[in-house]
Amino acid sequence: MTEDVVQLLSPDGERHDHPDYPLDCDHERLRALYRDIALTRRLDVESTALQRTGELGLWCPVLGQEGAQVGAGHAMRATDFGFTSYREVGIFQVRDVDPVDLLHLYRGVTHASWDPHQVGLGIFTIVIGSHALHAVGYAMGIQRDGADEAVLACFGDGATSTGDVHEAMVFAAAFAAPVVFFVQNNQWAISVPVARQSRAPLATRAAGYGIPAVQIDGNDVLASLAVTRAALDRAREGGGPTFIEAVTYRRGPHTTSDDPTRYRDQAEVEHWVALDPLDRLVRHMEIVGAWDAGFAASIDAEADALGERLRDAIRGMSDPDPMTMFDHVYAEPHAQVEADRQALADHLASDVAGAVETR
Amino acid sequence: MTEDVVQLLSPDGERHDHPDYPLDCDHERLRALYRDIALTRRLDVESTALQRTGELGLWCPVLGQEGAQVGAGHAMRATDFGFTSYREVGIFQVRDVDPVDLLHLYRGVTHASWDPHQVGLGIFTIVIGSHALHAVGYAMGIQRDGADEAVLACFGDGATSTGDVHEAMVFAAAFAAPVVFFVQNNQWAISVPVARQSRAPLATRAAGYGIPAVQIDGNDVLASLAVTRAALDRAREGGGPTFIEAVTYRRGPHTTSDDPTRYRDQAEVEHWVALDPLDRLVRHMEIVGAWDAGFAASIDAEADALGERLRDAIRGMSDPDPMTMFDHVYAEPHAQVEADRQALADHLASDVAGAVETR
Amino acid sequence: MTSMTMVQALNAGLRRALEDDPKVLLMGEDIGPLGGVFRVTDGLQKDFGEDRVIDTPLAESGIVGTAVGLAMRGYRPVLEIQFDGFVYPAFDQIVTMVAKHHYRSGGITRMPIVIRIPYGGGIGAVEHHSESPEAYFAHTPGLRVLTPADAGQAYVTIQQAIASDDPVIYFEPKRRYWDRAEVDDVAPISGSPWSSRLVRAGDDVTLVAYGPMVRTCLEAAEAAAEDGVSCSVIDLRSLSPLDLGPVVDDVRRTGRCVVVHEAPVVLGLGAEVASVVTEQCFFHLEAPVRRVGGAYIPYPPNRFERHYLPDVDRVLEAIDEVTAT
Amino acid sequence: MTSMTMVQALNAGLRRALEDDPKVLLMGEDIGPLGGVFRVTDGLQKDFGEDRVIDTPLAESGIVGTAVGLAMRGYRPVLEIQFDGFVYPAFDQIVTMVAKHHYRSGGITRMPIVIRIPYGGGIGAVEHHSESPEAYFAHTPGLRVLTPADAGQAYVTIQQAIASDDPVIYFEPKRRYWDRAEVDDVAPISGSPWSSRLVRAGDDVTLVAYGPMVRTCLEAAEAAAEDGVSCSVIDLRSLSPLDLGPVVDDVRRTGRCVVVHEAPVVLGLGAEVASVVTEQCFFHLEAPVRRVGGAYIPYPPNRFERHYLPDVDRVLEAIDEVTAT
Ligand SMILES: Cc1ncc(C[n+]2csc(CCOP(=O)(O)OP(=O)(O)O)c2C)c(N)n1
Ligand SMILES: Cc1ncc(C[n+]2csc(CCOP(=O)(O)OP(=O)(O)O)c2C)c(N)n1
Ligand SMILES: [Mg+2]
Ligand SMILES: [Mg+2]
Repeated sequence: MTEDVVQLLSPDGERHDHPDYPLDCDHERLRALYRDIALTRRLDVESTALQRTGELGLWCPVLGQEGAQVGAGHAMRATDFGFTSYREVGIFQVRDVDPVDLLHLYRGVTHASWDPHQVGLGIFTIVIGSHALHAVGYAMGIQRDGADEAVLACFGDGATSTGDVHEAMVFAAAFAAPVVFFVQNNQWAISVPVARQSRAPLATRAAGYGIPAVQIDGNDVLASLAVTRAALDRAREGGGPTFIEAVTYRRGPHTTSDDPTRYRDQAEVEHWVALDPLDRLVRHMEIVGAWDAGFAASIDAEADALGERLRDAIRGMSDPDPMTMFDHVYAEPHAQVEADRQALADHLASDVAGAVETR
Repeated sequence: MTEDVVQLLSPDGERHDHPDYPLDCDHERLRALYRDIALTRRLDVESTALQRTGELGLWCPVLGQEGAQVGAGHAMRATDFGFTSYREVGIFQVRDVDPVDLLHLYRGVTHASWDPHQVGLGIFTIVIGSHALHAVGYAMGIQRDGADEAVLACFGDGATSTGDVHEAMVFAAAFAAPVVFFVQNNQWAISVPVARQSRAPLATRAAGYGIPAVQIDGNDVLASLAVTRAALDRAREGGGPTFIEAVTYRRGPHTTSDDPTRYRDQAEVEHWVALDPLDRLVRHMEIVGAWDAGFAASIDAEADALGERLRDAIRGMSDPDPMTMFDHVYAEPHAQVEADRQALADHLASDVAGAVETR
Repeated sequence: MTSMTMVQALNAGLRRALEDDPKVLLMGEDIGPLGGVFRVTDGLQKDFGEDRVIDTPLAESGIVGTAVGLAMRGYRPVLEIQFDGFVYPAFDQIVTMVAKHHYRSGGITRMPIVIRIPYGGGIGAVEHHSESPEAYFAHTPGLRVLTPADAGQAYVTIQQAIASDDPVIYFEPKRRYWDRAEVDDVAPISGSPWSSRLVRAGDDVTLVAYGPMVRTCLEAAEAAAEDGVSCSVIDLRSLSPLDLGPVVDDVRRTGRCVVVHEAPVVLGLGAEVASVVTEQCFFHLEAPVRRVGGAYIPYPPNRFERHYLPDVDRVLEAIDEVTAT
Repeated sequence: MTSMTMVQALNAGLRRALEDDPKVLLMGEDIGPLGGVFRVTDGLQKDFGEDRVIDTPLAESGIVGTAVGLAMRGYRPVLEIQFDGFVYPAFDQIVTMVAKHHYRSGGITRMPIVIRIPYGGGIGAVEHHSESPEAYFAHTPGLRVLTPADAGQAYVTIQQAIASDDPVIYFEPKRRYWDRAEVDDVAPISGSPWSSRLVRAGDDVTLVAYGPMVRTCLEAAEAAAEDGVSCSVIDLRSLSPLDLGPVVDDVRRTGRCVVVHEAPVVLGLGAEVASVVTEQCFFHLEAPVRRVGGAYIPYPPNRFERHYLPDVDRVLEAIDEVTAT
């Protein structure tokens, strides 16, 4: 029903060609992919550390999925737009979202800190599946604008069970919307294995809507790049939606609050360590001569600088002005919000509130 | 992806065999099928007439879909359970739901009038798609009881777009629940053609969940009987869910409030008149010698009696006791309901309420 | 001035909005060739095309969710939910996404979405077709909630709702759909819809209502006048924000207040009105604010509805009670 | 008596319900091997099997909708919604199906479903993890709504909720999950949960709260006592039905009332409490009922929550206000 799993780069770094997904990848592009995966990985490590020391409330690790994400990110044109969940750190990296902005969110300072129009990514959504519909609606807008753009909608294996993802596929098919559904099947939705969400491969869902589907090796950054690019091209050309299932694995906990030892074997994790997306890219770069010690060191240095910048920006960061929590509830003035804003101002000015610290 | 459309009875009444769906249908069964279709059709006509004269608020005609419904109804064992929408009048007929009960509902006297446990049918659901989940849950109960029973879940082409139908298929597949999804694709959801719900045949939806699917000629009562029976058998034997798409047509308006001339051509309706499920059954019965004038006359008489009974029961029927509207909000006493009940009693006893008639 | 039913007024208002702003889109089930089950969108797809008047698949969450994306892209979607009882499948998209998106985005992304919902009972409909879910939405920060009481209000406020950069849940009182009024469809739209309106001035009791119950209260005020009791009637019009200033001013004069709606009394809008009026008129009130509304039961089969819905007699009874002290 | 956290008390209560009635089932996301994200179901799948403690697909409407079918088949499903902000996708199934089914069926089909929802803020969570949506459900006839204030209450009322033949929305105050109390896990369960409880008796002001704010009010009462103001504290416990009799009795003595919750004040439970108390204590009230609760904004990023959530100081401020007149 679906084609076989598309793989352009085997775990040992060998390059395969695929008739439907030709890919010319020069050394510069390989280095850019390496950089994005490596920096994503460093951001992941640093953020987890900041969470452990209490500077962040939470972090959602991405270890193991960076290949799928960075490939998809590279497939997007600057004018394309993406909708993600919390997990797509690799795509935020590619689209140049300032990681400090991301951490603001996990520190509880904002709900979102980037300008979607600037980076071409919607603010991310925690309520699983709901943004798939936003992606389709945005794509319907592109259609009406007659614009040469497409949308990437990222979600997880768990999300495919939600009514919203289904309705998104129904609408996308009905209106032939220029959207690519990019599912990272990382085998787990917190503690629930993908088999509980579906007995058939997730990619087989698409045919029932009249949407073509491809299953890719989600730990192969080149397959992700080539297949996603082809799908986005097709969408821009009026070919309608495509469904991509990137078969990958979440090697870390679901979030820093999770304890995966309760529900899965370490052996399973080990299996996927051997399929690591960064390792195979490095091997490939070595084979094709795109790899050298100087380059690796420069990325390490960049990663170190990133870590330092994050720690400096986040550690001991002061809390926001309480009065700003009333900002932007509405675009136009709303009497109740104004009244409540005034009430807090009065309270903060009062004796009782002054007593907070001492009580 | 799906097998070809299963047809056991062609429009001219010829019988075909199908390797996967053998069917032995004796004269008695043929007559029973005829009777159920004919009585359903009469109920439809009588109810529409009662609506026209203001005795009912609404009626949902079923003309053209009786073959699919009566076949599926006959496929159920007495111990099987069905969940339907408002449209499945033919199944209510087979399961011996008193048509007067059905009309109570359209008269606005009750929300439901039959005992689900007695007739093996849930009270019907107007909120499109939502009962598909109830069907799956009920089937999960059957599993847990270890009972030799199965569930039939009926809904329309429009319903397939809802998140609830999707989630129902996800749960049914995940738990291999003994449920048969029976979709009547009558080509329209009020004024919206099925092409707006799906560009692919609806039956192709099932494969993506790992659920087998069959498309049947929905105007062929024998195909409906044979295929639904096979699917229910499979469910009872632990084989899990099946998805059946009955391709049929709603020849009447969506409801008595609808005006189909606004959105479809009469020519389309004529096409389907030629495929009528009752006509082809009669032709078949003539061919096999199961038809005789006396039988036809006896059913006509039964239909006439039904019409008379309906008119007698509904015309000028008095309104229910207002105080009973507080009954059954909860199974156990609830103080607020009791207070409100008392308030209405007081109001009805008061002078002001007495003035209602005169004002 | 043109005599119009509320359905015609809404149709004219939508037409003008479509003409005035190419970013305005209509979406919903059966709003195209059929013109909606109440014909509010009659003729609009023919005149504005299928790209702007969109018959959607049967999926309410899908309708609202795709509208969120369209709004992000700069469109102003106006959605039709076919009946009150079918809005709940879209509840998550409405309260989690539509209501919060501008706030979550730090003010960057606006959500100028209007969700039209025919609501309320009194038309002898089958179940799920007569509900009054407005309190759910008025309790949800981030949404605005409007409901017109007559054709004239409908013509103006539907356009104002569409022009608002905030999301608006627009409740249409379906039992008043066929009431006629003179509508000024020539003058430019002016004034703010986010305020309540004094629709009748009186001295003894302040009646507060919105949507379908405004007419009921006007009729009750008429009847009460015959008995020598003079009532003000205030149409809230906007349920979020609630503009209770005029109510408070009036009650400070009359000392008595009755608030009327179809939704269940428990946690209905009347509870908020009563609470605020009591807070702000505590020393002026001669009697506690009296709430008239639905019982704590699901909407009953329609043969019960005349006993379920507030009517002139129940309002009069409440007037009697508050004037008894 | 055993010292337990609220999480442990709920776990023990669920365990006992599973033992007592083979028809009791648990369903939810991650409630199996993981034991739920808060570990409320820890160990239960191991002991009662996958058929009775069911890890579901990721679909809230599916969880509630299949529970409706299981209830029709005679089961008593106890559902876990992982966090407050994720209940909305199931809203239609809850308000349209679960709430109304017994009524719609004419009393034939019972819906003994419990929907457990960890709710409220104060734990520094990311968005959608700190909401207080109880008013939506308390406004919905057909549902019962319970919320325990401490471990002892949790142990008893979760079992009573499961034993009820009506659907119960069971709100668990997640910020109190780790508070310990002595729990009597031996005595048979007795008493009715559908009533409010006087948890502290006082003379000057009646404080009304539920769930997480009961402890806050007790602390405020303690502090007020130091200032010479004596407060009663009443835990509503049941939000549907609301049992305001004890509140009315108390306010008739104290003449002053403050009602506290985390949810937005507008159309929150406080509006209903204030309305009823005013109706029934009109001539006893010395000051209008004061409502303390959330502002009319979405739940803010958690670095704001200490300014958003009612705390001892805001309750004291309200006590000052009602005693000023
Ligand atoms: C509607 C909803 N229900 C439940 C949750 C709680 N939750 C957060 S993440 C998650 C699992 C998501 O799994 P998947 O879609 O596979 O994405 P992944 O985390 O694996 O990237 C769950 C159940 C949620 N965020 N939203
Ligand atoms: C959730 C929901 N949305 C909208 C409606 C209004 N409505 C009633 S029937 C119908 C069309 C249903 O089409 P289909 O599922 O094909 O069933 P059919 O009427 O053709 O048998 C619609 C939109 C509804 N009842 N429920
Ligand atoms: Mg996953
Ligand atoms: Mg149909």
